[in-house]
Amino acid sequence: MDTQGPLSEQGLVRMLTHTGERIEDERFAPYAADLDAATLRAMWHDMTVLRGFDLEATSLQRQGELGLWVPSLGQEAAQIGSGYALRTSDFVFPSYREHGVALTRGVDLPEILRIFRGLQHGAWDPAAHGFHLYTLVIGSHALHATGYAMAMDRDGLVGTGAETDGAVVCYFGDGATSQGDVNEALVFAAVNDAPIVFFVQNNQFAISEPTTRQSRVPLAQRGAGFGVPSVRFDGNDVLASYAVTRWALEQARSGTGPVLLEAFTYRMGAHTTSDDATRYRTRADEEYWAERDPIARVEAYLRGIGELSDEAIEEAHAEAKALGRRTREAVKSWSPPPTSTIFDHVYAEPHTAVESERAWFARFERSFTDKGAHA
Amino acid sequence: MDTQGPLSEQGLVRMLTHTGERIEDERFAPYAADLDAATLRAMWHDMTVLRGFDLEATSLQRQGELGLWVPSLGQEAAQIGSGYALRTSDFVFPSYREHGVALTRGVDLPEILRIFRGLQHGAWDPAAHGFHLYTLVIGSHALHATGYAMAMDRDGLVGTGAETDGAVVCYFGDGATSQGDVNEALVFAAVNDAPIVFFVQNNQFAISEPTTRQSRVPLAQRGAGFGVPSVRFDGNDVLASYAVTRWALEQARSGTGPVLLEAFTYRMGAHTTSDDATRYRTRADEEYWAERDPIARVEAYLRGIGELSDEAIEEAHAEAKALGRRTREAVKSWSPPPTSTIFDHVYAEPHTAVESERAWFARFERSFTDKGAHA
Amino acid sequence: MTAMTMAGAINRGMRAAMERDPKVLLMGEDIGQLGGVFRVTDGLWKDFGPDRVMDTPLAESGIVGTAIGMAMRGYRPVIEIQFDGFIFPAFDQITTQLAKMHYRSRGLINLPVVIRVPFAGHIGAVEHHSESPEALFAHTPGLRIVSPATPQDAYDMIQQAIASPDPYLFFEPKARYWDKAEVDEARVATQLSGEHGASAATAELSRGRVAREGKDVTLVAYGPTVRLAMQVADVAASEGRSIEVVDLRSISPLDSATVVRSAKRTGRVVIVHEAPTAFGTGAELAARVMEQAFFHLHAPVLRVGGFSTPYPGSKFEHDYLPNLDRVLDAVDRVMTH
Amino acid sequence: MTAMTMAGAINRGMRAAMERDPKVLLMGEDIGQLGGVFRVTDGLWKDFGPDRVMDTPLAESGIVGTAIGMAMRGYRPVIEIQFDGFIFPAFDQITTQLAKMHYRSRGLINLPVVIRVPFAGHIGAVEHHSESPEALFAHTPGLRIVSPATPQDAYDMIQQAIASPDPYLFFEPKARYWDKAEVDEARVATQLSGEHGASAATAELSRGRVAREGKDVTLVAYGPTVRLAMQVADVAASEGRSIEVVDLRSISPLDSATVVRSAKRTGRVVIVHEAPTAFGTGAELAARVMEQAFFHLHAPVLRVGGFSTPYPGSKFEHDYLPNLDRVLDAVDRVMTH
Ligand SMILES: Cc1ncc(C[n+]2csc(CCOP(=O)(O)OP(=O)(O)O)c2C)c(N)n1
Ligand SMILES: Cc1ncc(C[n+]2csc(CCOP(=O)(O)OP(=O)(O)O)c2C)c(N)n1
Ligand SMILES: [Mg+2]
Ligand SMILES: [Mg+2]
Repeated sequence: MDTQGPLSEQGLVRMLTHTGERIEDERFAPYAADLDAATLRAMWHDMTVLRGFDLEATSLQRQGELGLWVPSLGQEAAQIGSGYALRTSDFVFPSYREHGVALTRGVDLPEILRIFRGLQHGAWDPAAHGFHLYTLVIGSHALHATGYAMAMDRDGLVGTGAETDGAVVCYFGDGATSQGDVNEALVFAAVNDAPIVFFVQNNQFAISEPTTRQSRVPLAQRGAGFGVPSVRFDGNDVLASYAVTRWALEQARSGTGPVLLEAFTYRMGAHTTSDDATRYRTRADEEYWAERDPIARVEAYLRGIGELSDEAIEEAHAEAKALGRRTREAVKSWSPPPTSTIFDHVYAEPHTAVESERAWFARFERSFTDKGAHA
Repeated sequence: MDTQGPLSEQGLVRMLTHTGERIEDERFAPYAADLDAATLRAMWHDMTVLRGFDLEATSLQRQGELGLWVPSLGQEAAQIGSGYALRTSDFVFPSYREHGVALTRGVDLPEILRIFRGLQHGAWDPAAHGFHLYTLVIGSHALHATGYAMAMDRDGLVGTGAETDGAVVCYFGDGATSQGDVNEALVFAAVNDAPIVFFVQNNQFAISEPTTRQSRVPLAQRGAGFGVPSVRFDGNDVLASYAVTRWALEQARSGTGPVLLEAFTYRMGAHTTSDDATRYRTRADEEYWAERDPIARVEAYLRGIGELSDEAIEEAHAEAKALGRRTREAVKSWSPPPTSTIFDHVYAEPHTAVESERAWFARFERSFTDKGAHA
Repeated sequence: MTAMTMAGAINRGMRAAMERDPKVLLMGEDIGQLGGVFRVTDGLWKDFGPDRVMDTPLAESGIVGTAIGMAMRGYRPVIEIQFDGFIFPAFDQITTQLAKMHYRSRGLINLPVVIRVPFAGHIGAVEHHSESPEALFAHTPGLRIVSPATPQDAYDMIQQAIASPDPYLFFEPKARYWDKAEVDEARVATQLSGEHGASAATAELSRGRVAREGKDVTLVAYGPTVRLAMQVADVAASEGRSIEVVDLRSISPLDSATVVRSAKRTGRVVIVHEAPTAFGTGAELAARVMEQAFFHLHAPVLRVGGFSTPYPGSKFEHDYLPNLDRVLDAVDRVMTH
Repeated sequence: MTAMTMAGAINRGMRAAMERDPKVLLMGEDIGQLGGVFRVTDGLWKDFGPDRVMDTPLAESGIVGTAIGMAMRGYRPVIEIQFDGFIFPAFDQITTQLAKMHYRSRGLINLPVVIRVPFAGHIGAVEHHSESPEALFAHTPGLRIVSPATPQDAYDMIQQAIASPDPYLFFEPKARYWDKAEVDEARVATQLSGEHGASAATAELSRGRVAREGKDVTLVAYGPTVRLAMQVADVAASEGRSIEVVDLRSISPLDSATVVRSAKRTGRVVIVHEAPTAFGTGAELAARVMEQAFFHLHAPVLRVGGFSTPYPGSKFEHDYLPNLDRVLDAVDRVMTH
């Protein structure tokens, strides 16, 4: 077991043990104080529904309905907890695995699958949800997020104390911390006091590579190098995720500049449906982490304090099932629009290369309907 | 005055005050213990000669003999001090301002000017001097240096305790710390325990931008974010530069991995001969730093302890003058080789595009000698 | 009409854009107090302050990446890349992000970012300061690429690029920065204040111009080589040859229509650019002219560009780059058919 | 002769190179225990250990940059870029460093670095996983660029590229990874063990091949489109048309001589690649064929490539990329003259 490296539990803020006992954290307790049982139950509920959706998407991929799926399995607490800490005035830059955060931002989960069915690259209106599109080039969105935060500051949406104050949360993985762009984002955010929370989901793997291939020290330490305050927390503890993120957002919204958070969690599934995790990790490890399942943990806590009834559980599972059904129906109902739409939105204004190819393609297609296909 | 930012004097290791009094530094004193008066005088001598060369190059540029010059004015202590700490088994990756380090690596200074006369891009044999070519794309050589260090480790040249043990020193500026490549170099070096010393010459400016545009905290702090031990020292103190670099090299050669050093210094001249520093900094600032001149400081110290005679001073200046003369003569004597040489060394093996253009150009040139120029 | 250098014209054009639209801001290295290493932003920091003329950290990917984020909130960042050879660290942000965000968002996000790049050679500089990388960007759909050759075009085009909703690479021929000419400031101001100003501007930016009429050979150039092409036309005229010069102005879209029209009349085309000939703008143009004017051509389209070597030491740049002799030689060759 | 898939051939080729020369080492993301996302390095980590099959941090610039440093000490790094669309963060290191170091050092430093790039489309992937960026590198002198189309070539060419003293971009048509064929392992081994093995290898790597002889039209392809070209030739043959297929193999240098030779016989040329047509490899080749075979051509050289849009959702890739119908259409068009 790693005792001081990036896979150690060094300095983790934790509010809930893995068996569901509450523990006190003096520094962050105030930020969880408003979490009543109803809210916690709502979080648990969203985590449960999210997982159901995730499994459905995986099975759709297996059946050939999707080209790929990127499960968020095991990271539900990191995502839902932090998502609950956001408000409308905040803006999120996800990587590509933050389906849980998408849920908290009001994105209808099945819509995400348009991307993975190969229909389009973006699948929701970022402005409508305060939730940017997924970015697949690792780390590059960290700079967009920083620029967006700089612009919020410029727009007077920081440090006024009003409800309009906002901040950006930028999610990325442990692997992403090695990219130049992420480090440049820390530079730009720091010198501009940008209102941004860099949220590292350290799920211990970048595909097959353990976090020890990216760093010799815990990733939260990265912030210090740039003068950015940082906190490491148990990413499988939805309370800690909520409280620490709330704290970080308050910092950022107040105008003191960026904060870096590391949610130490575990990718319970494979990297994607194309991946085979058995090639690089042990059953024992998976079992160890299965016992630290983020949903089971808060479920145990809620049950322990008598705030989660069998009916509520049944209801949530039924809802997950219904969502699964709706997802499956939706996915199968999507048929691709005409090919000619590939020429749309390359530019906002007409561009002769695109327009002439569009015209050529229309003639080409007509030539088939006119006189039958060539081959 | 900056009290905790990147322009503060926070945590600077210093062994010589700016008026030339010796001060003790418990941690690094042992690494300066071998510095007898003769060696210190040799350092002072090299710094003096270097400055003379620098001024000559500037004047050659003013007279149109060079396209550009990049002075090292004010950074002599950082460069000569660290250069003296190197041994043959080490290897240096400079940026483009390390003429002082070049001197300690046996590069004949006038040769550098071949680059600035527009004759060629590289002007010495890196292997022969343990001193790589200058790199003009900011920060990109930090990765080469890291790879080179990884290869030294692989070649058994680290951690054996023998004289063959070596390390890499990679020099770059304060501005370079913002580049993705420099941060990626820290990542790669750290996870591979590469024997490398990252040597930041913080001369307070990246052209016109003060270091506060690159960081909110002292640059030495950057190392911590990557788990790389770091030290900040007075870069105008040649003793500190020597001692701290020696320490760092011993760390790196021993196999414990990278070290980051920040030499806090001041660029006494303009960025290059194309630059006009009066546009962005005050006379007062320049005067403040003129009083902290790295050469004057060690000169005062040596004189104070009776180890620098008037004759030695005269001799050094005469030598600088002679070097100046030799430089001027050399530069003026260089005439460009035939244009056809531009086709050499594009590839190590023949490439048809290059060879056919080479042949075309030869025919084209012949057509003029054959029948007189066109226009 | 006011006399301006090209650098001055770009400076005034940016000033006009900043006055017209408070969302326009400048980003780059040393563009503030220093006014940029070429002084193209001279005086703007003083008049608009550090929030609109931002000295950024030394990281090109960071500059383009944060500009994208600011553009997402309605800003119109105008970036200065200090020298052509330093755009490559930003290549990923330009290629995979700036170029594709509008497409990725199915039109929901516009990124009106202008990247100014002082480019090309002839200033006696050290390595990496004389590159011509325009073709590398032209191969990436989603970007628009233009290059002015005169102070008037520089003044108009920078404002049109800023006004357009699409991302632009704006290649400034740095060796021409100090060329002076009279500039009419009114026309572009009128265009941009019109109802469909941005559309009109974008459309106009997409078109090349016939810089000189002629009937024997069509000589195509852009940016730094337009002046050379005009000189060639002069020399050729004195030898009794009539050369039509087309200043492309736009590389993406590439206004091949104007060239094809000319080629159909002259039957002979020579293309001149500083970038290495191989895989350059000339290749695309030659291929298109052939596709569209094949049966009008008397000779193959010829290209004169930099050689297939890295940019050599500046002592060699006159021979490395297209020069009067080499272009005249190509004109001779197309005329032999 | 041994039956191999293309992925298997590259794997075995690398194994042979590693056995031949202890300085050969592999670098990349997930190439160790996992064997790479396409399993092209499968088994090598187990047999050669983590020092020769290095799982690197997730940073492409870092990978190429550190490989350059290792090559300076005599190593021969073979890099795997996980997918074509992720090479762009390394663009600066490739363009300004890897390509230019030999020149900058006036021949003192060789950088025998091979960058393997699984490229092109037809695997139903999400964004950035189906790009064809080869032309972007071909415009930069100092790099060599090749792409195999068959298991035999994959097996030979990877070893030749590793043996060559120059830096290579090695574009692997990922949709063809699972195509199987018999491979002769002896020939390249003999070549490389010869006295001037590396020179012979480099020279051979620079040449294209006529994959099928014909007399009406020259159809040029490389990497992923070679199979398509062969299919087109089959269909055309059934319609009475004789198509010669040239597999370029090398993009830099571009073996235009082979194409020109063929073009002089057929008088008609069509070029097919997956990259967007505009500013692609086809442009350069078309321009050269015109320059060198103008008076032999019956019709303009035509190009069939990806459209001038970002790579669309994978549901559209069949229509976006050159396909049988589009190539046959181009063949029809050149035949009308
Ligand atoms: C620039 C770039 N390089 C490589 C990839 C391929 N890739 C996709 S995900 C991934 C691992 C990412 O790991 P991490 O950042 O930890 O995020 P996680 O997937 O674990 O959430 C890699 C290498 C990519 N998408 N972008
Ligand atoms: C990638 C890149 N961007 C921009 C430049 C232009 N440039 C040359 S030196 C310099 C400032 C460098 O500052 P610093 O790193 O502090 O080094 P110093 O010159 O002060 O020694 C800049 C911006 C460059 N050479 N490379
Ligand atoms: Mg991860
Ligand atoms: Mg500096």
